[in-house]
Amino acid sequence: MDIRLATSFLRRRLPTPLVLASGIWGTSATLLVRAAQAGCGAVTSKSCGPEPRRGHVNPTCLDWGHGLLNAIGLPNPGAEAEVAILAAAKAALAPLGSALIASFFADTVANFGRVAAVLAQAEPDFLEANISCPNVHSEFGEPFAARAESAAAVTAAIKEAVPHIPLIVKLAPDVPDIGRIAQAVVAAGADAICAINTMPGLIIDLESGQPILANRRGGISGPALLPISLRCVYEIHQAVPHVPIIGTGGVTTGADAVAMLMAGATAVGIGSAVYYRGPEAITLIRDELAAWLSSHGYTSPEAVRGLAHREPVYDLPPSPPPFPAAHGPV
Amino acid sequence: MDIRLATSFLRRRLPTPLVLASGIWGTSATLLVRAAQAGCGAVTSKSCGPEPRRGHVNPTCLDWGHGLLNAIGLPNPGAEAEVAILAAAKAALAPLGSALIASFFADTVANFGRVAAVLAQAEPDFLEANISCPNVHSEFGEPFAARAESAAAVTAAIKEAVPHIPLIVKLAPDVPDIGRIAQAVVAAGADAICAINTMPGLIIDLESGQPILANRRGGISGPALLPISLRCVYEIHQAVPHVPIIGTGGVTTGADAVAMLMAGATAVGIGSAVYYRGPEAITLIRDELAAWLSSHGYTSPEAVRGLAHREPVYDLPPSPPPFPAAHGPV
Amino acid sequence: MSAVVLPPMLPQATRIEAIRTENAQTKTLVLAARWQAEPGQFLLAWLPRHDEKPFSLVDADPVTITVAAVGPFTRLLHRLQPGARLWLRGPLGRGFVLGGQRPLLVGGGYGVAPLWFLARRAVATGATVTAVIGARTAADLLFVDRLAGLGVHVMVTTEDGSRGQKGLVTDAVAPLLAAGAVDGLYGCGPHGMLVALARLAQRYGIPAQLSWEAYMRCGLGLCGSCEHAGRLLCQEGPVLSVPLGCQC
Amino acid sequence: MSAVVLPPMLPQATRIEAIRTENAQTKTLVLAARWQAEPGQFLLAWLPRHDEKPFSLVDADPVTITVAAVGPFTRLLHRLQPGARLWLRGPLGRGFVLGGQRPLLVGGGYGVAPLWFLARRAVATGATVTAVIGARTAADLLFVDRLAGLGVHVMVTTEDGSRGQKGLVTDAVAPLLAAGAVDGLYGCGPHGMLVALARLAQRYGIPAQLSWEAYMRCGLGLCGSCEHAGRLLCQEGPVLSVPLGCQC
Ligand SMILES: Cc1cc2nc3c(=O)[nH]c(=O)nc-3n(C[C@H](O)[C@H](O)[C@H](O)COP(=O)(O)OP(=O)(O)OC[C@H]3O[C@@H](n4cnc5c(N)ncnc54)[C@H](O)[C@@H]3O)c2cc1C
Ligand SMILES: Cc1cc2nc3c(=O)[nH]c(=O)nc-3n(C[C@H](O)[C@H](O)[C@H](O)COP(=O)(O)OP(=O)(O)OC[C@H]3O[C@@H](n4cnc5c(N)ncnc54)[C@H](O)[C@@H]3O)c2cc1C
Ligand SMILES: Cc1cc2nc3c(=O)[nH]c(=O)nc-3n(C[C@H](O)[C@H](O)[C@H](O)COP(=O)(O)O)c2cc1C
Ligand SMILES: Cc1cc2nc3c(=O)[nH]c(=O)nc-3n(C[C@H](O)[C@H](O)[C@H](O)COP(=O)(O)O)c2cc1C
Ligand code: FES
Ligand code: FES
Repeated sequence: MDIRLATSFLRRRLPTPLVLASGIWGTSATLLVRAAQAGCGAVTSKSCGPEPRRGHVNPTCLDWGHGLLNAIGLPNPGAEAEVAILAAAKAALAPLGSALIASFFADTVANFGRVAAVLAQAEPDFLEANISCPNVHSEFGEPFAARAESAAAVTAAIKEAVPHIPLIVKLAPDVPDIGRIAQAVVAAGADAICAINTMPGLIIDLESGQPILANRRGGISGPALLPISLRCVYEIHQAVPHVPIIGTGGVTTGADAVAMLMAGATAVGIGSAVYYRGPEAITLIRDELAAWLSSHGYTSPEAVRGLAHREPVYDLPPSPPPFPAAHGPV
Repeated sequence: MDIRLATSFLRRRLPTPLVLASGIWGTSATLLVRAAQAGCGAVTSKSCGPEPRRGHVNPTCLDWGHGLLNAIGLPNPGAEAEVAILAAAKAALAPLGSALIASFFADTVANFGRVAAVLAQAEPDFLEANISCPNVHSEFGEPFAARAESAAAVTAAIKEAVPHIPLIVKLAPDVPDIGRIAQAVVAAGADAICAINTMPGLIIDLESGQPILANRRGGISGPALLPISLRCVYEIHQAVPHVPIIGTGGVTTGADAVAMLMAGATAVGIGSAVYYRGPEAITLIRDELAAWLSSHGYTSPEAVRGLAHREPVYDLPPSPPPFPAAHGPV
Repeated sequence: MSAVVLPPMLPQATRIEAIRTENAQTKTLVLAARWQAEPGQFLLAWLPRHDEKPFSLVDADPVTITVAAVGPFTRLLHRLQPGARLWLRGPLGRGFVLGGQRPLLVGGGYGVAPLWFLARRAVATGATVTAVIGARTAADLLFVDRLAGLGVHVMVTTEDGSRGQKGLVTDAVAPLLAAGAVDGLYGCGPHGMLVALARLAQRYGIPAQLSWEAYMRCGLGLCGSCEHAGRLLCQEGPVLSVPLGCQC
Repeated sequence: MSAVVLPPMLPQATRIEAIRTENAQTKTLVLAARWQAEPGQFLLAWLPRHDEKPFSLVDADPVTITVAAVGPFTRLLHRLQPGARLWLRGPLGRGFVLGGQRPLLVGGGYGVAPLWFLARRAVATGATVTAVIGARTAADLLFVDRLAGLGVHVMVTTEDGSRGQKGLVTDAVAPLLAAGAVDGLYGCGPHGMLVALARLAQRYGIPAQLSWEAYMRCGLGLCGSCEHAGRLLCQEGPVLSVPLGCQC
């Protein structure tokens, strides 16, 4: 069966639904282009902020067996310098047809707007507001993604500063109701959602009794994150059915990408997979996705999108489970 | 080296720091006693509610490769009937010296107090308020553990109804600031914290395109949860340093238990491990914990508790990382 | 930091290859899956968004189950045609462990299903196999002729006497045990029958292995729903030894 | 649903077994760990709550590193005594791949460390090994005598002429390449030296493998911090081939 992986995201054509996740490779035009050549229909730059940042001392990233834990600390050259990187990437990506997503963060609501305005000079295809990095907590207090109110305030400020570039807002998993937060940012003007950022965690070295990351806590990514990201995407799709979602978190195989589409994602983020399977991961996942779709008689990613929300019904409902015996089992 | 695993928890002596987690085996006196005989210093009964509940239709529990996902749906015989199970367990546990923790939930703040008062008839050593089960969401709205205010309200109602039995409040990981919630429940009268309940997740079957659990979403437990539970325990210990914590989540080996103690836990919950390593898991973990402590020159679990919070200092601070190059690397 | 993880055990989609009608309320489904398993082990069969239920293995290669239509899920299974999809988890639990040379197999209702699997294994080892098969009426009997065809000495009891001895399986089992005609008892069927068999086995000091049923939820040995006498049937059963603990 | 997971790669605590002072600012640490690794691969050394930094393997069995004290972390390493603990992740990255029979090894500063490892491998294969070792002064030279003792033809350059030829390593390398005396170039040292070597190798059409440095963060090929010419040194390096892509 002949597969078209091309996907329409906010009316922009992406050669494939795969998106290089922010913070993975996205520190230079060279690496952004490499990801596009490997099979990403869109590539996201490393989040940049208002001022240059050094990031955290090492260790900043660990493999704990079922996933990764990182606290890189958002090192970046600052928005002004970032513009050159983005402009170079935009030009180099044009012949490949892949879209450029410019990711950024800030310390205040107003600064989100200012940084967006600076990055807009490079004319990225999309802006992505990282309001969810768990690793700059102590510095900025609770991430803006933690509450619907703060998430909406940031969104509104960015849309006011840069109304003409579609805005993706990236949400965090460590909230009790991500659907409500998605509704709030959409109401405030977000054009799309990226879900999810990493889940805060901690790993301790027994011999020293110390947290291993210099930042102590970090964000969990990789395989352990997949059921969390699937659940978040599923709930966001229920909450804002018509808003496109970049489903990111733990996607390591083509099968994982299929699950993410079924949960309701329009595009699928790729991050830690390039550690687990090497730089070839992007191409492998693209080919596995195409192979799965064709072997199951689907001609495009759209064909499976949101499938998990269309449930079969039976004329015979299942029996309710029995009440537990009052005095425990025999 | 000779090890004493005996641990003091809220002035109650526990033969070991291992605690059978609620919902694991705790449906009968027989199984609670079996867990104590295997090596649990305290055993927690299955959460019970105001009325008998059937729980969810199957599938209710899955192994997805890096952890489990469950939505059993809190089946229970109801508080009135539960009293008989608890009373039988209390009597049978006495000769073993293991403590009985009675877990319960309710649909309203007032009912938490009522259920506590009913269970108090069985005179359990501790009450554990499960305000964090992610699998009854649709029915009760957001879990009470989602907000500091609701968590505190439940705690206060229980303490008012049953002032004389020490209260453990069990928190959820899907919140942006678990430390603040811990402070709120302690301020409202909680004597100890159990952290954590499962992390909400979703697993989809690709062949049907459907969520596998009948309840669709479920709670992640097992190995994938460990860094999340360690981080939560670490943050709670920072927020309420003098409050004992039962550290629960992903503990599968003695080494995992050591890490949990170092993060600040006084006792360590055991749940999914009895699937991963079979019913012998409790005894294996107890022996591995004792062996690790003695091979490292420690004579008791207390000796390592909170170690991760006592950090070495160096007279030469590390160099700050460099600023990223303005135009990306060479 | 955790070391111990098993391979994922999610339901695997398979197809129905063949269907045989055993009697008015019972069908046997042959599935397009090949496992290694022991008689007495079971699987969980799932229909997406409906229910997931346990069934004893009648064969592992190809995976085969015999299903009595007693409610919604089993009725849906009876509606499925060859080629239809069914999702499986398994093999689960602990099965029968053959010991001795003169096993007695005692089955009631669809409880005969795992015994038919066990009989084939026993005959293959050259054992002298006796089976007592019970049901309400002749029409409800299962596997009687196939067991006989295997060379098993089959005795039948029906409650209405429409075939074989009139009465319950225990009426036929007691004399066999008394006569010392067998050296091990392997039973599967309704709860009451198993309780009676356990009593008989202990009275005559014959080692027994009985396959029990309970409502299963997690299927992983966690939730306690399937407890029987302190054992978790989904993980440590469904076959338990009498007296408990001994593996005859 | 994800299939692919590597074994955990957390820092492993080990102890310093022996320490040798190489020169005023350089010490070699022999550690109580035994790995399988290639010359050119590196490890990450961690001191809890301080920092974690990369060092080339001088030997894998036992794990050995040579450390120049240039700042806080390396100064702390210099203070450690035998028996002290150090935490390691590794071996990481891709090392040198020996090809040809007349390798030329070119090292500057502590860049000689991985070449001393490579030289032992090359000599063991019976290759005719030439080495050009450079430093600022005679006092800064490393491994010269040990390389000679191995039977390697060693040429020395110092910037102040205090030993060997006065000048830079490239002054000694160019004539060797021009004369076609070697069939492969293997270099490690300061950035400027590597750039010059790459130019020479391409001019004389000799395949080269150069070990580059960059500030490393994740060490897992994710963050982009260690990028050199589009390659991630922590995962695809630190050794890269000239021309890029060719594995000579
Ligand atoms: C370990 C194990 C092995 C099993 N092996 C088999 C097997 O090989 N073949 C088979 O047909 N069934 C077997 N069962 C029973 C089977 O799982 C149930 O019959 C099935 O779950 C019924 O589901 P349902 O939705 O069709 O009926 P439900 O609505 O769940 O039950 C319908 C009615 O039948 C009653 N009922 C439930 N189970 C049984 C039963 N086993 N016998 C009689 N009445 C019952 C219920 O109490 C209810 O009143 C096994 C059960 C266990 C625990
Ligand atoms: C792949 C790789 C392999 C390496 N192998 C070795 C090795 O085998 N032996 C070894 O001693 N070092 C090696 N290094 C360099 C080593 O990692 C650094 O010297 C070390 O990180 C310095 O840490 P610090 O805190 O002591 O000094 P920092 O405070 O980090 O640096 C102190 C000063 O020295 C400068 N500096 C940093 N690195 C170097 C350097 N390599 N040479 C000169 N000046 C430097 C810094 O710019 C700063 O000005 C290697 C680096 C990489 C990337
Ligand atoms: C090393 C590393 C650095 C990251 N940096 C960023 C970042 O700068 N901005 C951001 O929004 N997300 C960042 N993330 C989160 C990823 O974009 C992604 O949301 C997360 O890793 C989950 O996807 P994965 O499991 O496929 O890696 C980073 C993740 C990793 C592992
Ligand atoms: C099958 C199952 C049932 C559970 N039931 C309950 C429950 O009734 N009440 C409760 O507070 N927690 C319940 N939990 C959560 C556990 O008590 C524990 O917090 C969680 O599983 C994390 O620990 P683990 O990784 O060691 O399993 C249940 C967990 C599982 C796997
Ligand atoms: S069904 Fe849950 S323990 Fe057996
Ligand atoms: S250090 Fe992060 S990619 Fe190499």
